[in-house]
Amino acid sequence: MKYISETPLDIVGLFADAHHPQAGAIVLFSGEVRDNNLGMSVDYLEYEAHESMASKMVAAILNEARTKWPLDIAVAQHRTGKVAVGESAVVVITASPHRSEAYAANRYIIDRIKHEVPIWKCEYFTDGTKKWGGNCNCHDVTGDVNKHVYEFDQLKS
Amino acid sequence: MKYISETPLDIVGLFADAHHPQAGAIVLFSGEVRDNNLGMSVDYLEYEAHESMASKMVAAILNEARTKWPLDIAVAQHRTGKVAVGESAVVVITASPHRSEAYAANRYIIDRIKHEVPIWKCEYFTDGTKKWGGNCNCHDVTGDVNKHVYEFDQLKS
Amino acid sequence: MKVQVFAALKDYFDKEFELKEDVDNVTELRQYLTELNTSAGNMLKTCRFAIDDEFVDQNYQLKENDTISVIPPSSGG
Amino acid sequence: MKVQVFAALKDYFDKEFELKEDVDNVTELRQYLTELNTSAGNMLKTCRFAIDDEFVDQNYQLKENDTISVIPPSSGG
Repeated sequence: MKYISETPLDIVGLFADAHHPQAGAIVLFSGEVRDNNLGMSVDYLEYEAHESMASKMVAAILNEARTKWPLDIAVAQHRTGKVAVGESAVVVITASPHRSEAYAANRYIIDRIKHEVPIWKCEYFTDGTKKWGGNCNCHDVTGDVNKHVYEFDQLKS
Repeated sequence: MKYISETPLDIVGLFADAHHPQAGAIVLFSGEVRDNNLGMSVDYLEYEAHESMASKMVAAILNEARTKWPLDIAVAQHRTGKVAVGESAVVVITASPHRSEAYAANRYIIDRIKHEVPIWKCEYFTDGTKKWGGNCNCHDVTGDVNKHVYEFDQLKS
Repeated sequence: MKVQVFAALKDYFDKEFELKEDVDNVTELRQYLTELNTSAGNMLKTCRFAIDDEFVDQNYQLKENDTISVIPPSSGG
Repeated sequence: MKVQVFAALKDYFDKEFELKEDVDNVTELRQYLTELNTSAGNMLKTCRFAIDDEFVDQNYQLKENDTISVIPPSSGG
């Protein structure tokens, strides 16, 4: 499994492979580039990764999700390089016998990828400026760069 | 938009249409036929609908979801007729600027479809027997056929 | 008045049939159907009734040209 | 010892450079980099450090052949 991809994510192909005779529920999340952010018009994004480290971390997160929920499928792939508006930057697919677990695991995986995995975006705006970031700022709240505030923790599920 | 379909759901086509320049998060749920249920080996399912009523109700549920969350996309389609193991019986796609709303709306829509919309499944097992059901049994808990226990209500989100 | 039944109810009644008897409202219709086939009684208790694609309540006064749908609990998805 | 920086840190340092100075541990490396370019100081406070694809803590003793990655907070997704 390829976790980091320099080429456009093949969501259709990944979804086509994500079927399992015991999985009654499949949840797919696609994080796509919006045409605006913080009131500015976005031209495109560029993602950079510490690739070897990011690959290992995504694999570990998927494994941890499998220990928490009975998943038949758990895949994730993050794009690097230039990503156009409307293109997918990250995809997460989970499948389980019942839907509650597939949704919960899917949120868990994307939250952890966004907060922890060494991947960074740089926004290029149509006015020619650029901006690194949309960083995880959890340390402002937790006082520790290793402690994050996850959305999935704020749900009872 | 077609909400009830006698032919296989074109998930790839529906997903391909579900992009929006302001949507940063797309969540797709596919409910697929498992090869087993209640310890029995499933051959296939057959879904029946009160079609005109089911179509109107799915449309109304999607509209209600749009009033609750800022959705750029909200589509749902349910299959009728014979559905093989591994095929999709229902698909829900939601898209919003941020992911929390897309997940929440997706769960809301599938929960309401499953509990409320006049669609019924009949399971055909490999031993030749059949069984209607997997019914919504919420009335056992709520004492009212119009009151349901939704998964989405049990989440804080 | 016409009656349409769905799903498991088809094991107990014709899918669609004409009702000549004198039933005034939904409560009476449920009673009538239960007498017609007592083994469907438990199922009928959990059913809702609809006319012209809209649910109607127990007191809805049935009219001669109504087509009434008997709707068991949903099991879609 | 080699230092690799990522993302916004590349606006302040070379992407990869050799470090000849005598820094013993991660805390000292952070101080050294802050002195090298004070405007990166706030950012460096929020960075983590990794060697061989594993995060290391403040007290990790740096070795001569280490390649150390300076990892800003993630902004993937």
